[in-house]
This record gives sequence, structure tokens and C-alpha cells, in this order.
Amino acid sequence: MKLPDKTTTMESAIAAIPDGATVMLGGFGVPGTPFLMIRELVRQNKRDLTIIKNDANETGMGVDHLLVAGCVRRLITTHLGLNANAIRMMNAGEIEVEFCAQGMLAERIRAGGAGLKAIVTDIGIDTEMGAGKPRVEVNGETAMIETALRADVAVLHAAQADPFGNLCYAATARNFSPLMAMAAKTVIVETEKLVALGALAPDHVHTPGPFVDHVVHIPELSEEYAVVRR
Amino acid sequence: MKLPDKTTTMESAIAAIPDGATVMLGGFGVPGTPFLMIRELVRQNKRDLTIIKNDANETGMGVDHLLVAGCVRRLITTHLGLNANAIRMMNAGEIEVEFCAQGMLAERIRAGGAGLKAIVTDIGIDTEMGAGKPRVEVNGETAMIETALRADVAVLHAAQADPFGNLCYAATARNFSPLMAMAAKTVIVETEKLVALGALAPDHVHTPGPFVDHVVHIPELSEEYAVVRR
Amino acid sequence: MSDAKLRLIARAARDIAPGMTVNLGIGLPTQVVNHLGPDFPVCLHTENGMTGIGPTLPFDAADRNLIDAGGAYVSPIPGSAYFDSATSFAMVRSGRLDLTMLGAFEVAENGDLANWKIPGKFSPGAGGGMELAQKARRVVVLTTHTDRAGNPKLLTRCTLPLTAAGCVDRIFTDMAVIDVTPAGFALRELARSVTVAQVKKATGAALHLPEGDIPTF
Amino acid sequence: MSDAKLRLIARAARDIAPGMTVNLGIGLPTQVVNHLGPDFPVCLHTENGMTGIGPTLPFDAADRNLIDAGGAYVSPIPGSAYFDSATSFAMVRSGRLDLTMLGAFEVAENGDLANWKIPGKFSPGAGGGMELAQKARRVVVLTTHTDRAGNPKLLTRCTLPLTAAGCVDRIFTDMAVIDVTPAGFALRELARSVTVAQVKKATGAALHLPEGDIPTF
Repeated sequence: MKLPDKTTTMESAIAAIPDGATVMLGGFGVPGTPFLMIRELVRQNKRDLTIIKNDANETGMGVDHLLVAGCVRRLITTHLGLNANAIRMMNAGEIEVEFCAQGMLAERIRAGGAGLKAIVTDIGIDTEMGAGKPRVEVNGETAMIETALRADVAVLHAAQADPFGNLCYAATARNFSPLMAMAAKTVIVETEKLVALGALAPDHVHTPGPFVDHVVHIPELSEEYAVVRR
Repeated sequence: MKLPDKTTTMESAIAAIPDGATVMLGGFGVPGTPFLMIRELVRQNKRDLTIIKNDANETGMGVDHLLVAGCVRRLITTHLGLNANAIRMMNAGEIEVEFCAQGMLAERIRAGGAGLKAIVTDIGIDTEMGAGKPRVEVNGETAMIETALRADVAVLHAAQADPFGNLCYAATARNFSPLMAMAAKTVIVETEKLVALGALAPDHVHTPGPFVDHVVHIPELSEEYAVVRR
Repeated sequence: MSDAKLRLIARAARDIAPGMTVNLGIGLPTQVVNHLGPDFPVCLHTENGMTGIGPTLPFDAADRNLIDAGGAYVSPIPGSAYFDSATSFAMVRSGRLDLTMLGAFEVAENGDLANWKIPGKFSPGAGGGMELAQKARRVVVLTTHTDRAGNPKLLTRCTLPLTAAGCVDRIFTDMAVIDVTPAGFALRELARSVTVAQVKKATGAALHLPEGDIPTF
Repeated sequence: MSDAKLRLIARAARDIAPGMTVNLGIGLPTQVVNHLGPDFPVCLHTENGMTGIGPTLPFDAADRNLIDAGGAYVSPIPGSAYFDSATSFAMVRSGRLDLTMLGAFEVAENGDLANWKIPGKFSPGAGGGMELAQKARRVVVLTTHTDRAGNPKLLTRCTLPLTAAGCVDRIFTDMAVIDVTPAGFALRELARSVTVAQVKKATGAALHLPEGDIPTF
């Protein structure tokens, strides 16, 4: 036995994403955002996407390119504070936005990835975020049902990957990526470093290969990945 | 700032566990079972414990010592196939046993550790394991509410730990331990290797220190940890 | 092991397609690994937290921290990964397991499987079997066609507590390869020197026969 | 930053007990880190997936993969750990966060907190604030006592959408330290050269006074 090879090109991996797809994007701010893949989604002129991502990056970066190019119908996110353009489009009705509490977004994605139907939580129960969500009693306490989130595709950035799709993330670039890797029908990864099978210690793998469908090596990073001067 | 030191002795860490406590024990078969801590629970003659563990080890090993010594009132587990003594005690009514599907035990513990009230799943829905569990509709599908599991104490085995309680497990000794580390009020860890702060790469930590309360160095392993000759 | 069992194992191995992620249950399924060549692209999963299972190791070479869910000492291969039990079953429940091969006490013509409990006699708990049976994309059973007393294990309805309902796609026995179809059991292949009449007699439910020749294995 | 703000930050820092795990929110709370000595035993948490936050780094020394939830480039210290967002909030929701320090638009005398949304003007989403406010073992607020127009931020009831109900334990302002008690706001300490009358006037709810002298900070 040997493990299957899943390496491919960015163009063909992204080409398989249909218009109207629900796409999870890794990243919290810059770290973990798959900037080159996002550029390719724009270049291939995808339409009508539902994007699930912690944030919409900053104006002029990452998700913002998708918004400006009109690729996005709907955004499920936690915070748009650094992207005035996203807030403007939301207020103008040019995109639909669903806000989640950050840990609930993480947990709903993980639930989808774990094959659960929903989770039961009290987060936000006394706030407008909890309004309208179905209630249940668990051990005498009232809580809410938050449905699991799944996507057609997850597009992720890894620091290292092997050809089977075992992934290692760097520092806080990990954030939502391991959860999204579990929660999408098709998982596409761009990796800074493509290493040989066996180069990643089995104890150090963050996302096991069976969750991953396509591995794309990006030999060079664009300036969007760099430290932002503030 | 520096990170707090949580090292202590096995005797004092275990002494704080009261009779009647609910105790999660890491381990799937031999790997990950905290054999020395289990011996200390027996030595301190704990009574009336509820034990949550994947299995009851084999006759004459690990959890079986707790059963033989009469420490256990109730066992929440997935499979007792290798411990005829546990099955005999269950059939004789000497211990109560609650069986869970293995992935459900893992997920209920994780839910407890994630501060959720419950998870919603369809696992076992057509079986006697699903009988009597509350049903809910999610997106038109019928599923069951499985409540989160928490414990007073988790007792775990790590391959490496630093004094703050960052943990690394070895190979399949990981199993339930990272989940239990999240799900107990007090988490006690025995570690084969106690390393200096900073010796574990932050990207390689399996259980972050804030989940851990007490770290006990075990400089020598007993024969129970060794490869079993079959 | 009997020659018929060896052939059923070899035949089952041929149903593993290149690129699959597969969980092999305890018993006959475990033996399937011996029929996968060194260059065959497949990923074996064990529910205690590993993908990329390599060969079983003898006592002297074993790693005390590395077992499969059946307790066998296994080895890593290039590209193996270890993970916790929640991640392991997340892989199963979210549909990343292409195939699981399981043992059975009983299989019904509607695909129901019973393999974990014989009330009053054998109740050690279900382990990870329920999730594997309910959630693997394809579930096949490897079993002797009858129990030790000669009673059929393929039935109209299961009499024992279910592991999962309607989950079984195909059954490999020492007598035949049988698919579970909307119409019930359908004979696909016969073991060498076994007749249709013998299979019918050993099966506790209707058996649909194919048109034309029946291949043997 | 005004001297009064600097003193409120220094005072808040003294409420961090040795051994705590603490999350410092964006704004004034972030500054508290400057008042924790190099040998003080504490673990800082950021919800984007890190414990053991070290000093903020300048542009030239920054690691592009290492930020806190506010986007500042931070550094590791010996014993830091990185983890995913689900694990990070598991830590918060399961009670492993001893303390969080947050900013506020409004705090009510029943402990209600509003700090994420001003309908029609500011609706960027709640980020991780709801979980921090609802689930940290102790929630303290660092804020100016009044808004820029001089209106009180400490009120009988919040007028803005809540972040979490009844969550605030203590408020540090540029005028006072005030506890949220079952009876409402209780004055504990006064900022240097601020009078009880001034605090009362700047507070939009009843203020319970202690017996005897009131310490200053």
C-alpha cells in the first residue's frame, strides 16, 4: 500500500467549483487566507457564491476582491470591522450577510465536519443573535439549536502539505482551516511547501490527508501574504 | 509574563479526588491509559466512582484494578470485550454500565469540553442504542439529542508535558485524552517526559496548557505500559 | 483458515478501488490487507486514531503506543497521521470513509446489519461499529454464509439487535458474492465448486439470480 | 493617552491574579499587558488560536503568521501553544478563561453589556465578544465613564443590543472602580482627584456608596 497522490494545478482545482457554490475560506485576517486561490476564483469569474469566512479581510485584500468583482451573493461571517467596502455592500443590499458569534461559526463548521446535524448551546441566548432560533430543554436548562454548516468546497492555505494532503499550518494561520477541511464535500489546499510523503511526522499533522481532495503547490507567495504595515 | 508552574506529586493530585467523583480516564487499550495514576486511585481506596473510559482494559490491567478493588459504581464506556471480569460484574449487577457508540462517547465528551449542552445526531437512531433518546427535527430530518458529558476529574497520560501543562501524546495513545482534557473541572496528567517551558514547539502541542491543572512526572513506567504479548 | 475463506478474502480485496480510504473491521476483514500490493494506492483508517496503517509488527518490533482498534500492533507508512478519537469519527460520519468491511452475525435482505450483540450471551458494547456501519459510503460484510450450527446468517429480517438499518451494500461469503438491492438479495458470483442450489439452501431469504452465466471466484 | 486612562489601565492590571488565564479585548484592555511584569505568572489567550502571548512586535520583526485577534503582530513566549478556532472557544466556553477584560458602549446596573452594535451606525458583527462576555469566569469592563458627548455609559438598562446579559462583574473607568452587585452599581474606588459627587453625576443609574473611606487609584 502507498497513499494516493492528490497534487494538481490551481486552475483545474478551482475550475471544478460551479457558480452558486458554497465556499468556505480559511483565514483570520491575513494568516491562513488563501490569497492566490481567491485571485483564481476572481479570474475564473465565479458567480453567486456563498462565502463562509471569519472576516472579509481588509479593503483591497483577499475576500474583498471577490466582493468587488461581484462574485458573492451571500457571506456568513463574524466580523467585517476592517472592510468598509463589505459593510457598504451589506448596507446597500448588494450582498446578504449572516453574522455568527465567532466561536459558534467555528463550532457549527466543526459540527458539519463531524457529521452532526446540530449543536445545542446557550451562546447569545439573551441577545438578538439568539432571536428566532429553536429552543430545547437539556437537563432542565433552555438552550438553542444551532445547525451544522457544510460547504460544497473549502479553499485553504497550509504552510506544509504532502501529496496525500496531510497538512500543517503555521502559528495563528491555523484558525478555521482544520474545521473547514472536515466540513466540505471537496477540499482544495494551496501549500507553501510541498514535502515528500513521510516528511511530516504523523504526530504533528494538523489535518489528516483523507479530509483533503486536491493539493496545489504555490512556489511563491504574493505580497498579500506579507506583514501588513499599519 | 511567564507561564505558571503546575507540577505536583501523584499522591497529592489524586488525594484531591473525592469519593463519588466522576473520573474520565484516557486510553484506548494500553496506549494512553494512565496506569500509574489508576494504581494510585486504588491505593488511596477511592469509592463510588463513575468512570468514563473507552474500554475497561484487559483483565488484570488498568481499569480492572479499580473494578476488582470495588472503587467503581458506574462505568460509561464503548466496549468491554477484552475484560471478562468487567462483563461478569456488569451481569451480576456489581457495577452499572452505560454503553455508547464509540464516536458518540468521543463527541459527547468533546461537547462537554467545548461548553456545549448537547449535540444532535442520527447515530444509532434505528437501534436499541437510540431508544428513548429525545428526538428533534433539523432541516426536516429526525435526529436525537445526545447530552454533553463532563467530569469532575480527568486523569490522562502524556508522552511529553511542560510545567504549564502543554501536552504531546504519542501515536494512538492520543485517542480520547485531548477531549477529556477539555471536559473536566480538574485535569491531572502523568507524563513520561517533563520538558522545560519552550521545549515543545507551539505548533506541535496537542493539548494547550490552560486545560491542565496538575502535571506529574513519572520517571519510570510500570510493566503495564509495555507491549502486550498475545 | 479454510481455502474458501481465503478466497472470499482475496475476492473482497478486489472491491477496493484505487484511492479509497478504507476501514477494515476485526476478524475476516483484517485479513484483506494481505491482498493489497505494495504500490496499490489506498489509505487504511483505524478508528482509534490513525490513517495510513502499515504492516502488523511482531512482538519484538512493536511500538507500545501504536495499535489498531483491534489491538494489533501496527506500523506507520510514509504519510501516516495520528489524531484524536473525535477527529477519527468525524472522518467516518462526514463521509470521508469510502468503504468499510465488517463482520456479521446476521444480514437482512433490506440491508440491516446485526453484529454487536446477542442478548443474554454476548453484550460487550458496540465499540465503533455503529458509526462505521451507518456512515461509511459503502458497507460490505465478510462472513461465513452460515453459522457454526449451519443456520443461515442471511435472513429476511434480522432477529438480533441492529448495528445499523439498511446499511449493507454487498456480502462476501465462503459461498457467494451477494448484493443487497431494492428487491432483496441478488446473487452476483459463486465460490468455486459451489452451486446455486447450495447457496439458495444456505440463505434464509429469497435470492435473485442474474441472467446468464454466474462468474466464480 | 490621558493620565486618567493610564491610571485606569494600571489599576485594572492589579486585578489579574497570579496563575490566571486572561483574554484582553481590543482597545483599552490590550494596554493592560504593559503592566504585567516579566516574572508575573499569567497566561494570555487570544481567540484566534494562541495561549502564552508575548510582546507585540514592530513591523521588521513581525511573523506574518502570528497575530492576535485585534490584528497586532505578537510573539510567542516559552510555553506558548497554537490551536484552531474551535479549540480556542472551547477554552472560553468550558470555563478555562479566568478573566476577560472588555470595552463597552453601555453597561447596565444588572450587569448587562452592550459593546458590539449601534443600530444604523456600527454593525460590523460581534466577533468573539459574545462568548467572552457570556462565558469567561470573570468579566470586567475598561471604559471611559462617559461617551465623547459626555453621556453616561453606566445605565439603569442598556439601550443598545446586548452582547451578553448580566455578565459584567466590575467596571474600571477613568473616574472610578465600580462593582456590579445584586443591588446594582457599588462604588469601590475613586480615581485621584475625582469626587463622589462627580461620579454620581456621570453615572446614569443609582450608585451605592461604601461605608467609610473610599480608596483612590
